Amino acid sequence: MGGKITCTLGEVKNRADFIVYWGGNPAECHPRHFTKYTLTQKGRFVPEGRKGRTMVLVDIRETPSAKAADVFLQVRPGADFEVATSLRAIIKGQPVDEKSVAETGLTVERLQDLADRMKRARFGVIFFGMGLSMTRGKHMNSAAILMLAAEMNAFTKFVCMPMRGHGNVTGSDMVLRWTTGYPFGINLSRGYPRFNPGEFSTVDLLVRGDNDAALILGADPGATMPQPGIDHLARIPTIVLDPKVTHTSRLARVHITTAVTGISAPGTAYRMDEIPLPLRPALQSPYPTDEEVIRRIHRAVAAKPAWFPAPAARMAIA
Amino acid sequence: MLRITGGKVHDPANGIDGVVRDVCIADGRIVARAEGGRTIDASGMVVLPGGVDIHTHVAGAALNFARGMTPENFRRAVPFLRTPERRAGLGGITPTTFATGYLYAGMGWTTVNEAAVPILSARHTHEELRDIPIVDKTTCVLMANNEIVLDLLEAGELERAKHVVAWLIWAAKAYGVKAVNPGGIVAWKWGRNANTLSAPVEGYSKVTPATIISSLAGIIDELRLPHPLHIHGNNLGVPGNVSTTIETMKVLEGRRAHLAHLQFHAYGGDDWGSMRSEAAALAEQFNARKDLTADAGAVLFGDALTITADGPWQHLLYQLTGRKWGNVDVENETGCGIVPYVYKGSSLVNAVQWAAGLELLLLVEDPWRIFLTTDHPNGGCFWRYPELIRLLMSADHRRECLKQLPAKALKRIVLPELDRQYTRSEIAIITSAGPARALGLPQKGHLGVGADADVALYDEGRDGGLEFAYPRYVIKGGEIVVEEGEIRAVSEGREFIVRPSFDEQIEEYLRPLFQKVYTMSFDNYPVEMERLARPDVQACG
Amino acid sequence: MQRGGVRIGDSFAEAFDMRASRAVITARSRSWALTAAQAMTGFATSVIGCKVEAGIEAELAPEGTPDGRPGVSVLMFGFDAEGLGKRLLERVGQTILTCPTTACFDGLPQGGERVAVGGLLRHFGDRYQSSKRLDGRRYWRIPVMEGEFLVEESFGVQKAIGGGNFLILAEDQDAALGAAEAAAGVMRGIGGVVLPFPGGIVRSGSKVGARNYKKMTASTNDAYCPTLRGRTGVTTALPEGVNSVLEIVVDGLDRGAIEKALRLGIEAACRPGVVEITAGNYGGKLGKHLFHLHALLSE
Amino acid sequence: MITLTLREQPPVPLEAEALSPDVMAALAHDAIRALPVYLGKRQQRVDDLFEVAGEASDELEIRGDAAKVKWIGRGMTRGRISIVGNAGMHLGAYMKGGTIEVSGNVSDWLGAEMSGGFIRVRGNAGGQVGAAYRGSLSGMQDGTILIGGSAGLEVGMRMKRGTIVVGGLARDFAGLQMKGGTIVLRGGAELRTGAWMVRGTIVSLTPIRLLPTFSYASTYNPTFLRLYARHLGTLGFAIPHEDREGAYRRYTGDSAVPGKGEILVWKPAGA
Repeated sequence: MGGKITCTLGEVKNRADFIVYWGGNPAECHPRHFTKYTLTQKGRFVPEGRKGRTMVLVDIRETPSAKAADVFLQVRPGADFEVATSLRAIIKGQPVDEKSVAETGLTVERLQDLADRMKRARFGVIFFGMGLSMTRGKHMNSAAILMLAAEMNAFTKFVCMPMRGHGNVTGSDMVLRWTTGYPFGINLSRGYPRFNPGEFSTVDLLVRGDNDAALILGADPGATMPQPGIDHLARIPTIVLDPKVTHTSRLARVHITTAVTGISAPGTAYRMDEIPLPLRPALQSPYPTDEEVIRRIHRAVAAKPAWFPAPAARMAIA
Repeated sequence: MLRITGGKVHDPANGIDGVVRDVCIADGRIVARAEGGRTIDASGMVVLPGGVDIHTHVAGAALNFARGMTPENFRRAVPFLRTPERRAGLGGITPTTFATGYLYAGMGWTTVNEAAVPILSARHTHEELRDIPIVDKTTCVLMANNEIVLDLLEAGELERAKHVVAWLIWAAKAYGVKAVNPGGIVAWKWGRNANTLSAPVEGYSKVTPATIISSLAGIIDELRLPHPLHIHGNNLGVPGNVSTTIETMKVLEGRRAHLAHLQFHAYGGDDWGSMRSEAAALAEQFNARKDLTADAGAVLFGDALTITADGPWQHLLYQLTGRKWGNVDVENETGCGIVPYVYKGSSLVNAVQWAAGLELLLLVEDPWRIFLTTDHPNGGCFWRYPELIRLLMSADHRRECLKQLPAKALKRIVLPELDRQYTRSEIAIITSAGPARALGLPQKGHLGVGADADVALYDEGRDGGLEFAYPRYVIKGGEIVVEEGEIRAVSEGREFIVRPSFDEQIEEYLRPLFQKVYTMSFDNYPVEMERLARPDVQACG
Repeated sequence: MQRGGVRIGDSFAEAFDMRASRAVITARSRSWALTAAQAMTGFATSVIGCKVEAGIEAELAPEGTPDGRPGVSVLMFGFDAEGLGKRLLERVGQTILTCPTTACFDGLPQGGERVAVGGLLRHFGDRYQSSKRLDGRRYWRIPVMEGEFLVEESFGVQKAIGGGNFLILAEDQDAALGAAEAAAGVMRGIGGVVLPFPGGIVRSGSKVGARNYKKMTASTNDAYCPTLRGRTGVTTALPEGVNSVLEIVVDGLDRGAIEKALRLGIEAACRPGVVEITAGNYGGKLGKHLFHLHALLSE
Repeated sequence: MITLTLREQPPVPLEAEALSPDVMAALAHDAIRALPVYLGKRQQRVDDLFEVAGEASDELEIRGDAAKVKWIGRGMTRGRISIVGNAGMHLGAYMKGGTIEVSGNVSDWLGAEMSGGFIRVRGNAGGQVGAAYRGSLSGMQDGTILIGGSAGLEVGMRMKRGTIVVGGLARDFAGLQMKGGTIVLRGGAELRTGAWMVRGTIVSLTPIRLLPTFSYASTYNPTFLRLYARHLGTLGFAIPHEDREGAYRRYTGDSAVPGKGEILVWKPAGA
């Protein structure tokens, strides 16, 4: 029923003898992943390095990462959920329908072979990328991988880890969790945090046009958002904080140039495995940091007549 | 300047037991007398030193992982609406940081010990602690599965191990050391466990859980940390584990140690069907060991969330509940498992657990050595402590609750025969004076001159035993933070840390090792002092 | 009192408190529903020897059944809910579960007490069974070779009355049987009652205990046996000219239904060749419910 | 009867859990007008946005385009709400009893985690009909949801009991992680129907694509379906069930769980 079985990257480096990349192209998107953590690294319990590890790539096309892989499974676009779900059945010795497996571009034999290899592993890991979470099925595709990894622990040690996009996505996720209890898709309009992806998540909010202002920090939705969302951003007062002019700044009312965090501004960045790294600025910047700007905006807002929710704003707990 | 007058003062550390006298406060501390300033008329109230929680999980990577896993708990949680004093937040099973401060203070607790910090993510833990207002904090770092330390023990290099441990404590900016399932997590990283104290740990030939426990306890004593080794023993939660617990106590012979959440280590029987409470036998052994302290880790019926560095136990629990399961293994150091759980009065196993916690609290004779905890959020939430206090203070209330248990359970426990009722002063000991002493915080847990002015005022005999649920006033560091039961002012808490002495050269030993086994650069590993909110370095020895 | 030239004895039928359940049996065809119902109500003439009394109450048109198939409603009578539950379980298990295309539903959803039927029969499904809940009622689907057997989780039980009766005293066997058949015919059409005996007719009326065999709890009703007229020790209850007697026994869900059945039955039985119609009783000492024939007929 | 007429569609979502018979049944006209609703973060009065007529009644009628009005009938236990027009998210969420009728379309989370009552939508519904909220162990516990038109993603996600009928096409993941109850898809569904289902029944009257983890069992007309046919027939939804019309192909799964759920796909005679 959900959950997540994972570890820090050092565990992969030191122990993993079986590595699956699913719906990602690390060779191009996370080039240092192979060398630093997973494949070629000599690990404490994998002294031979690359020779001591088996790599499997599951993807819809033969990317450069395929060359690095010992096994490449090419899945038809949009069939990841079917494949992962079939694997969940196969590792438990449950039946799957040959014909519909064939529709995924793979065969029961190949899946059985993968399942056997996974069970033979001492320490297995699955990295799954945007290719999964951004295609049809979205969070359920990720959920399928998470379940598969969790259930593999009935046979051997297995973990999994999402390959997040660029920027400090994990960082915002972490801070929101300890301050509001929820990782994203949060609404504070009733005076306390509420969570509902699909209702409160940014893209859905903008596409439905549910908000009447926007403050954009460390992101460029103007480049990635569906058109209706972009149109809405242009319609409402939008403020962008960014070191450079982005697609979003072009349609925003206000763009504030800020120092580049990590280069000319200090802070903390979280790795994909939720380990915090201190950022030590190497350069001076003429621009204020994001934090300074936000603090100043906050001070200005605080000077205005304050808004506080009435106790009645608390929804009865159902 | 503040004067609390007319209240019945319970200050067991100074031998004051319900005497009406003034408590005077100046500059955040208790003073002999205070001229001018505000006076609180405390007549009809009892006055206790602020509560000290010696074992809780309120911040850090694991807890934050759990938060992300359980939105359903937050939906059912009590919301904290934004007010001029308070920030928005959510209570519930794993409260958000701000809510955590409000809930502890709102109950009269003013110091908490976050009991499980991986060094690798200590920076994160401190970030969260900074956002827990009002209460002061200490932390324990996880060490009993640290492979660098274990390798040194394997090689018999105890002296170097000592310096490494000291360096690690300082690197994490921690206060104490916690040993969780010694050797078991190392084994779990291969999907196994460490069930026998005398058997070598998976991947080692000499090191056993026993050697880990005794060596670490020895090192902590040599480093003269204010708080002894904080131990979560092997075989937590498993029927028949009492033998492991008693063996652990033998291994600790001659050393100080604190045994965490003893209830989870007090079971007899061979399986879930035959499980029974062995609290009586355990308490008898424990009573004879003046060098040990323990906290109850009591269980309350209802929702909980098991979150522990004990990975294998969590996998078992996941298989038993078939619900959610989270697990994070931390390179070279530890791991952590998370499984939401509901304790049901109708369940034989849960009933035995519920009774075992109370039995320990009632059968351990010296209140200065057993403390009130639920191993929050494992056995129940910290904000339910008042329910626990009521159970300890009223044998009649316990009998009422016993009626709800399955008849079968009554044969597996001794609780029905126990008539002991805690006095208010004894409550003050197990919730404040005792844990403060065990943590080695001389400025906490009492109202003597020079102590931190952390004081809780409760209406005497308020609604049916729940008198400790709603303090009328809570004073933290001399500031009135709760007044008429409402959070009125929100102060920042301090963080107590220690700097045990170590040979600086140890870094030269660690640096190359680090590049080999870690994925973080050596220089990024230690937490910078400026990461901490109001750090307060305590002396060792 | 006279009816159609037949004397109505100034007597009363003595009946007893019982508990009843109603099973609605449906099947692919009317004939399979009937076959199942007949099997279920077989060997259920008297609680004394069969532990239960049962009969077919009515045939139901498709629109009158829960699943829209032809059906039959069956009434079963026992002394208490527990016993009745056991009998239901046995009979549904042995005669409905086994019978092609049938399904079995509770016909007394309002019944005060409830007894588990599908709730226990489901174990035949060996964990392959599954349940469905609709409109607050729960049904079990038990996989069988032919397909699926659908049976309701529990059946309602209500208070009922057993042992309503009357006796047809006739000149000869032909007249007695003709009158009894006519009576049973009309009574079968009445809702809320069943005639548990073969064809609805009893020829072996009984008395409590026995004169000569101490062990017998019931024995032949000598006072009404024409062949024993004049035998020493027998005080016959039969008027002159009566040479054959048949009894109609009726169990029903309530007093009203039994009264109606007795009235219509007696009226139908008043035919040439019938000398008198009277009723069997134990002097009112055993049963709670007395049906005075004169009162019945004068309504 | 109480009638609320929305003057104009609000610029941002309006949260209005006070729009429920449980809240209004005992209130006088002025009290109803003064009930709090939330326009974004601003607390407002019902009469700031609605024309209000009537008082103290179990019958509530809402008129106008309420597509951005959320939480109508939240946790209601009694009475009747009729919405002439559209309704926003969470309509009838946590509902325990009573009736909701909608003439237009509704948004996501219709009847989410409801435990009783009856909801009928003439138009289309959004996603997560009768579903569990994120993280919850189970969705609707009982009750009935009838949708005349189409439905969005994750219809009946983690539902435990009760009945959902979708007249038109349902999108992906209908019956996701279903634990019990019955979903009838008259217009079929897109992909991954019954994914990870543990128990329960999904009936599709049009052919659907099945996951590899469902296996064919047999073809028949289950007797229990006749009960549903009769029940839903009276509510205007016909379900075929006679041998002469055709029969259902029964698939069991999801073997990934492994689960003992069933998907019944109608196969007309001669097809």
